[in-house]
Amino acid sequence: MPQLPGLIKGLGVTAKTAGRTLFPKRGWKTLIPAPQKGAVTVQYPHEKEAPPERARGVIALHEENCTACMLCSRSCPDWCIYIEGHKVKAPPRREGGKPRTVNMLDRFDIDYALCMYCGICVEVCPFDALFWTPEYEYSEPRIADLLHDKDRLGEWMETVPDFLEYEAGSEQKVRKVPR
Amino acid sequence: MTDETPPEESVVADEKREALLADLSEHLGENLVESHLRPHEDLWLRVTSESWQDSIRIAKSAGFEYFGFLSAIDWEVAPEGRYEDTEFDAGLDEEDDEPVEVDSSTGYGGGGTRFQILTQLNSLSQQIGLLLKTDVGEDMTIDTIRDVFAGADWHERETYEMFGISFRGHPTLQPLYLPTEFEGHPLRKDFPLLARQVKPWPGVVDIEEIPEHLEAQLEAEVMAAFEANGGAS
Amino acid sequence: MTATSDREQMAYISSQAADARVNVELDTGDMTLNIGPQHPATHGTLRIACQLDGEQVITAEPIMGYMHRGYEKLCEVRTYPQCTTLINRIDWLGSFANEVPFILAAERLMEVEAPPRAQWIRTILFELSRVANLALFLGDMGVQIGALTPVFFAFRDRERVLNQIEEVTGGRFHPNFDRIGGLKDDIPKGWIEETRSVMIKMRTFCDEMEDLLVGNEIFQARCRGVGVIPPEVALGYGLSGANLRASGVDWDLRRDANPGLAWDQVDWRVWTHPDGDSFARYWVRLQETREATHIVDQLLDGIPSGPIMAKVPRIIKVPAGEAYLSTENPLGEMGYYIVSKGDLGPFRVKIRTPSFNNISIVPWVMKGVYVPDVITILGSLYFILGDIDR
Amino acid sequence: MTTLLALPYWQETGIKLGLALAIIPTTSLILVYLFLFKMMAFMQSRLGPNDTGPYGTLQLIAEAIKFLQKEDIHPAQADRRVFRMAPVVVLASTFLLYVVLPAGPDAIVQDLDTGVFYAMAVSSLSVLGILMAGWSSANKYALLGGLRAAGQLIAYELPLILAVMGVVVQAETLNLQGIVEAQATGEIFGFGGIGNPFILTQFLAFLIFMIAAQAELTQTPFDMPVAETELVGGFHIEYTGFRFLLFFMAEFGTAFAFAALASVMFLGGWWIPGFDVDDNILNVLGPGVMLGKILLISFFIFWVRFTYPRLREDQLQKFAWKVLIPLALANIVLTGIFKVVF
Repeated sequence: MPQLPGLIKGLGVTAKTAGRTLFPKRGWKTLIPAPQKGAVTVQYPHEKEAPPERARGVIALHEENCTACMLCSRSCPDWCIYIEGHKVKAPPRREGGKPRTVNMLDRFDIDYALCMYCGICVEVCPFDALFWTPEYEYSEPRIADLLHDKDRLGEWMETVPDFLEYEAGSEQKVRKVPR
Repeated sequence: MTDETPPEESVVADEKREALLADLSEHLGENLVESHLRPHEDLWLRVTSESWQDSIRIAKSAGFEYFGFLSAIDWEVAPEGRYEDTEFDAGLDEEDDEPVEVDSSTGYGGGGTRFQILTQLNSLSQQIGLLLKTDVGEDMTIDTIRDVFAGADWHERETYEMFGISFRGHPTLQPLYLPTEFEGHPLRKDFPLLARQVKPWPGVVDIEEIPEHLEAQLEAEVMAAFEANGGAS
Repeated sequence: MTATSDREQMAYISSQAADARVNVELDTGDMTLNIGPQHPATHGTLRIACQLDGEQVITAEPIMGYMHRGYEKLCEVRTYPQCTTLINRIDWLGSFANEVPFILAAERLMEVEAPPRAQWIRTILFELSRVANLALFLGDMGVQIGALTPVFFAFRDRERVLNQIEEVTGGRFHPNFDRIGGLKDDIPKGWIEETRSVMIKMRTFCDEMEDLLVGNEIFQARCRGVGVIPPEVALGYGLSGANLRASGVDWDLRRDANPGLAWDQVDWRVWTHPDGDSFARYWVRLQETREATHIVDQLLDGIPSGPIMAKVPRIIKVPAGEAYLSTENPLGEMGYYIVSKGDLGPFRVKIRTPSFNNISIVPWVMKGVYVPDVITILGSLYFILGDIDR
Repeated sequence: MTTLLALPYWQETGIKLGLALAIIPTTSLILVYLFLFKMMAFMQSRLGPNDTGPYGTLQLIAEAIKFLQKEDIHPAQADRRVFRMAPVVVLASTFLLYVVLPAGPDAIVQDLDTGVFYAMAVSSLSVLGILMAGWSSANKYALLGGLRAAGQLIAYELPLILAVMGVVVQAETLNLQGIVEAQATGEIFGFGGIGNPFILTQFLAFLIFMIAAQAELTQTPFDMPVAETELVGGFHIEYTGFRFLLFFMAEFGTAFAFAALASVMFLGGWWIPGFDVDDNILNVLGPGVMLGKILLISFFIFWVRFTYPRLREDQLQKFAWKVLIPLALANIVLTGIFKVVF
């Protein structure tokens, strides 16, 4: 078979794509144009693409688990986590025990203007206090508002998705999100 | 002359690189100062700075005709570390409380000067890489190898602006990245990293302790609440 | 006199002679044209100062540094895990591939080895970044020489690959997923099947590009014989990746210096092209993209089970020593020379990026070409600004 | 020919002038929306503008308002007077082109006897405007773009005219209405059922005309004068706001006009093949028929534009002088021979 000239082939590719975009439906509906369905773009403010569960959108803080151990702040490459705390006395765990000294979190700020979304803080946290959530809509007109305090970070907690199950052959344990 | 680290444990000897080392030391002769071999990984050769260009030429004629990169190393220890808290910086952790001794040696192949030039060449036929080093003396000048490997042109310019090492015979030794009015050589260890200097390390903050005079009082309050609750926290 | 400068001189003399002929008749002055730093063809902030005679380039000198971020310096004040997140941003299109050589070099110094499952997943993600990166090139090359549509196809289909990467790593461009001793996490359920279907789509994309561009006579007229780089020049300038292979040098670090990833477990071939022109570079990259999808397919079939993390201390201190390790990244050979002094962070990191070497040939290859060819050559050399400037 | 409405001369002229003034924005709007926005989007798996108005139809109006709001900037070194005049000259060329385009037996602004000649002459005026824009912008990219445009438009004017010559020889008239008539009444080897659209007998001329028109319109694959990825917009790099809008409108207005010329000369213009319709009805239906044919031809123009890469300037010149012009000349000779023999 003689080769079609590349110029014609090229026209064919674009025409085919246009056809697929305009008439994505199959079967008897073939001739109904439905570009909304055929196009790959997502009409952002009207419809939203759901990011995958593991997407690093914003960091949520589970305050009860935080012991203000400073590990996240110290391992942050951008120095964008600010923690302040003080020690308080807490009741003993069981009857007859002595009162314990625990750390109380006063301030836990993440400056998202500086954050580079590496996730090291979430990883080093030994007490499961930090989680990624795929939420991404928190832009601010003023850069200073990107500094999220611990209440704001706590609000993200309800958007944290469950950890995904693993593919066969994995030896990892599926972690649980504290609710 | 050659200080070859014998393969530790029962590693299979790296015959390919050993043969290469023998071959090259014969070719380089007096030029070769020291060598180091990590079996199955890499081979380092340190040559005299006077013979830098010649040694590269010899290496090229020995089959190393694929240029990798050229750069320099500043062996001085940075005065400010990582600009973090010193204890944490020194690598303290729970297991060992001893701060790690900062090593002041000058890496594989040794060296007597603060700055060293480092270049990497590859041999396609032998499928092997070679790292060549040389010391940079007080005059901070070394021969260019641009005539041997045209690709070294930009690498030398980069090294020139980042470390302040001049290359004798390089026709266009101008800054590559930095603006012309920039002062200083950023990759030298004593060049301060402003981004880290203008801001205190947030990790240095300590948890506020309970004031001693309040401790007993707080403890009593907590216990009272605890008992009032019927022992449930 | 070496072959390089010989050829260089010949090219220069011939271009000068051509100029002289024109100049005698018309006595035209030269014009300096700054292509960039804000120019669509430099996709980033590269500036090429061209000395023009009419539309013919007499000299072209790339001027860069507009995006220099000093990563080598920044690495010196960071710990090893913190470096990983930084070097993600060097070649932002081949994100995961950036991390691998650094981690492997650190692993070499620590003398740990990641378990096989981690190595396989690393290889898969590496090849996926290659597909994502090269797919964009395949489309972008079209837009460089005036075809509007291919780049949209590229963005459309690259998105599918990026989604796959994001589903595992959580980051589309900056995965930060590789760890010394293994990986951060395992792959989620159902991912293998999805990736397979994406790979089929990517092969269709390659076919489309073949019909839309490679076979197109105009594309061939624009690319064939433009920016020819002979193999010995390519080696002298340290060109790597598809640029080197398009000059007929059969050299691929995946095959020739495999640092332990799973490439030797699958059946694939290295593509070369004898011509060394812009068309050859495009063609080699197209074949490589297709080959990468086949590699991924084969790897997906045989992921071994087991842990994904070797035993490493929680706080990573790399023993003193030096190591240079490079891998065949989408753009070419990317290597890290790490000098460690037994600290938490590296003492010195030299980042050998492919684009830096690839672009350093620009002054040589652009003598005597026309202004439109400048764009063709730049496009076909394929650089990422972050990869040049670091 | 009978006139539909018997109007005094000044009223008729007024209506025609008003229509002609309105037609450039309208036509460019149609082309931009249909092809640049929608067809291109579908060819690239996108949706295109779809928020402004139903299916995004009002997008271009929004864009036009955006351009009108923008500041009118002159480069400091620019030759101000020439810089300001350039877009007007380009638009004027487009505007003048519409004068002779027939949309019906009487729906024509001015039925010139030398219509084809006039159209070709007027269309090459635009190169003057482009040169002016390129020169006066005091920008090297604009200068290169302007010079490329000049070289290219001159090179392609020739095959364009030579291709048209074939049609003129066959129709035996330079009048555009006459060419339509000739197609309506013509017959191919004795078969007159569908008349003789010249695309059938003059297919080579049609191809050459379309290729040359593509170059004349600076559409891909011949868009080096604008060449976004090399010259960043070429001759109109320094234009903003309203003046850029003029260039933009002229570009698509001219595309429409050339599609109209092609449909008049090769597809029979306002005439409906195979139907013998009364002139008065044709005066009403004609514009619609014409629009259909124009859209068909513009579809091809833009299809090619969205698919192909662009040639290099020297390749383009070679193509014009070494391929197109000899072919066009051969076409004239062949047409002449056939004209004499049959």
